Amino acid sequence: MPVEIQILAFAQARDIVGFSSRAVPCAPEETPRAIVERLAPGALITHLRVALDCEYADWDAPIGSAREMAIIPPVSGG
Amino acid sequence: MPVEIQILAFAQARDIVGFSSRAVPCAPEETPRAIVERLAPGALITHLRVALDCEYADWDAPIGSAREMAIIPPVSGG
Amino acid sequence: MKIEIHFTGEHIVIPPTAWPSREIGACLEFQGIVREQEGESAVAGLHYEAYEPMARRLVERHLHEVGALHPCAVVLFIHRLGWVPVGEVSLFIRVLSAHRGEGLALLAATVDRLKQDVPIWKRGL
Amino acid sequence: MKIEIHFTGEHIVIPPTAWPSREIGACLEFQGIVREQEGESAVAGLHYEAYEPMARRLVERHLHEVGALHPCAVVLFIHRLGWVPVGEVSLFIRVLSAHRGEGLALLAATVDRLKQDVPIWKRGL
Repeated sequence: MPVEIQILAFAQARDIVGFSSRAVPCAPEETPRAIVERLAPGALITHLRVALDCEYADWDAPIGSAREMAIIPPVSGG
Repeated sequence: MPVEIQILAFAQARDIVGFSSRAVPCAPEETPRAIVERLAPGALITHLRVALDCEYADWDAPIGSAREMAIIPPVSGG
Repeated sequence: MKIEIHFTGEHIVIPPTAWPSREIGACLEFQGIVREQEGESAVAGLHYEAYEPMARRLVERHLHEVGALHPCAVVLFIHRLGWVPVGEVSLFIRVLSAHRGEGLALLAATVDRLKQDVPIWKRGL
Repeated sequence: MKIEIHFTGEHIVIPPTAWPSREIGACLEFQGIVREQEGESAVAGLHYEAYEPMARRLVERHLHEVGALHPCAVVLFIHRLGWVPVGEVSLFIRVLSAHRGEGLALLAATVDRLKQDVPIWKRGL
């Protein structure tokens, strides 16, 4: 049963996937990698991390009940 | 040829030698240990350091041309 | 440990110091300032962007973890976002503790971890 | 490295910050505060005494030595002397540097060495 989840892309990740925010119906068993591939075919995510509901997650584990997925390039705060 | 040198004692060292400042004629070949023993016979200097002209010195080396000798208990600044 | 975390789009205004108890012996403050030379090139400033709810959560978790090793009384963390010109402060951290050792250790570890995984990004402009 | 060292019998007044160049990336400040619990007993304050010319000379030497390992741009060192009540600042150190690592290292090493051999003494009252 797909539910709508919010996909966010920050900093350089925006250029890689081509959007900063999208609401997308996803099935709980879909993985972040599959979702990105569906939204931005061929996008190179090698240097990016993914977070589900504000926690770092695995690109290849199902998103389960997460409602927000963030695509996170290397950080550089401070 | 003795010259007058200034002897300073700080913090607990004052209680040990019984003065805070004295001008005392000393010979260049005298050692700090001998000078203190002369001014305060029996004073227990085990935990004290000595400085000559603002540099830490040896209790048993001659004072040479120093003009100021300071008796320095364990420090506790900050 | 009392923790305060702020993200702000405005100039960082450093709050006046006050000690919460008579057992505070050390106040450590860090200001990170935008430099002209950023890597290879000269910049006029940096633009900061954050994934704020996650950044807040991670900074708070780091502070609790590091604070368990180096107990401190109070931590104030302020990160500026948006455009920050050269010479202005992008990050302010204040740590109050009984002894300087804990405060220094917490401060150092906090900035290190900030640079590892807290979702904040800068780009030179 | 620009070094300023002050000993004062008055309240420490922390000078406003200013960066000497556009390459300053970190400002670290340490305030040492008199605590009520000093070792075994509660005190109303501490009395500080220094052998000032020697203390100044050693602090300056330490800063040069430590600064050779951890290059910084500016160090301001202020130590209060005489009576300092609980809750007031006895020691203030500010370090400006390009990067936080050097500033943190210089600050930590400076306070450590202060406690080793700089002729300043406190007693609780």
